[in-house]
Amino acid sequence: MDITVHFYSYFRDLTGCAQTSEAVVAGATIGDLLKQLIARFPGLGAMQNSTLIAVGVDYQGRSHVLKEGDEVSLFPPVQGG
Amino acid sequence: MDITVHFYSYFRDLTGCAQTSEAVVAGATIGDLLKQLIARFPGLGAMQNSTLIAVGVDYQGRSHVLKEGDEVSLFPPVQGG
Amino acid sequence: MKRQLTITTEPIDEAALLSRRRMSDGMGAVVYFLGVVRRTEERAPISAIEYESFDRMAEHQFNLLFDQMEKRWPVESVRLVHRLGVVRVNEPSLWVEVVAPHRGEAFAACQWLIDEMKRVVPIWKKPLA
Amino acid sequence: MKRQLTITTEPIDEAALLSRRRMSDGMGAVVYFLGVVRRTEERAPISAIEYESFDRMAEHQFNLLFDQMEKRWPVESVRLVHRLGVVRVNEPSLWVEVVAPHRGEAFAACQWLIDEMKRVVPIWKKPLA
Repeated sequence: MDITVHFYSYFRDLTGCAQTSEAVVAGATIGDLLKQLIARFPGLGAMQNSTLIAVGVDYQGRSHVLKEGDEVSLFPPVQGG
Repeated sequence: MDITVHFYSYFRDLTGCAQTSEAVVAGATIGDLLKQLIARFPGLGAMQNSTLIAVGVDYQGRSHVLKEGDEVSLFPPVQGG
Repeated sequence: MKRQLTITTEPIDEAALLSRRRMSDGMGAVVYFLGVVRRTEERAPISAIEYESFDRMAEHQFNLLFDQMEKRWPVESVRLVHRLGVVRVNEPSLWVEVVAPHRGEAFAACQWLIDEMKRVVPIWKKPLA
Repeated sequence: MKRQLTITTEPIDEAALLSRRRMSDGMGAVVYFLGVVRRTEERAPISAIEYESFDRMAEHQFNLLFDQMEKRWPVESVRLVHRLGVVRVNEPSLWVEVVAPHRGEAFAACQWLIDEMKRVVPIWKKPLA
């Protein structure tokens, strides 16, 4: 299934991309998706422990199982204020 | 020697007085003055543990030794804000 | 709890915000916080900070924080404005107001909200030289 | 540290105070507190509070607190206005502003100042029915 992926802040510079699509197998987790994305965009590798991940508008952990139509966002630690 | 004494807040109501003069012996402390004032204004007696006392514009404890010309102020706990 | 959230590229107009404050007569404390862009960011001089947000998620995360705030403190109203885009040195990027019956809870709720915002609300900054 | 202390029977004019704020470009945080007279004082409804002060001592004690504040936190400026006389319900009796480089120290200094004021500054209140 295809997952829409958005990048924010300097993750756009690391990937050269604001939005993309990534095909994952049924039952794939966010952790699996992240591995695939790092293989495709090696610049994300160094940041992987501090990367924040949301599905829709809610944070999700690495073990969260993805489903068809999910919109996933990846971004660095937030810095509002 | 004579000590000028000022009362603030409801201590004015307790004593019926805003300012008075009290004669004390040389070497008298604030504690001694307070005892004399309570004898003269019994309404102060119930408040004596929470009474705040200043000489001039600085707080002083009960053992502070008074000197000629001191202006002493007695008042209840403060409540600014 | 009344809540008013504004995420905007417009400058923060403190005077206008002040004039729109409403509080009931049981409220005794108002705490404001204003965050202002400083001349130095990580020791380097800057001229401005550019703020970017994941808008829909930022709104949602702010509302989750307001939900928690309402459960923890007897706050009557919270208003928060976060500016996006280029904010020059000496200009405010964040304005927060908390109205509560007593000062302890107003200070606690305001500080908690800002701390949590900096942990979960997807807004990022880029210093501009 | 710039300090401005006003103890006055005039109403507190927040908008005018705001318009006179000056801060250098190294400052990132402004914390304001506004204390407002509430409808109930010790469970009884009131219409106003009458504030009285031992003026010379109040000024001196505020200045001693400002001296300590300056030693403890890198505050650039503190402004404090305390109103005296009759202050009606829903009107402010106290306005405090602290400007500092970062929010942690601005919040800490502002809360400390108000706590200490309530402990040592000779101002008293009388609720009016």
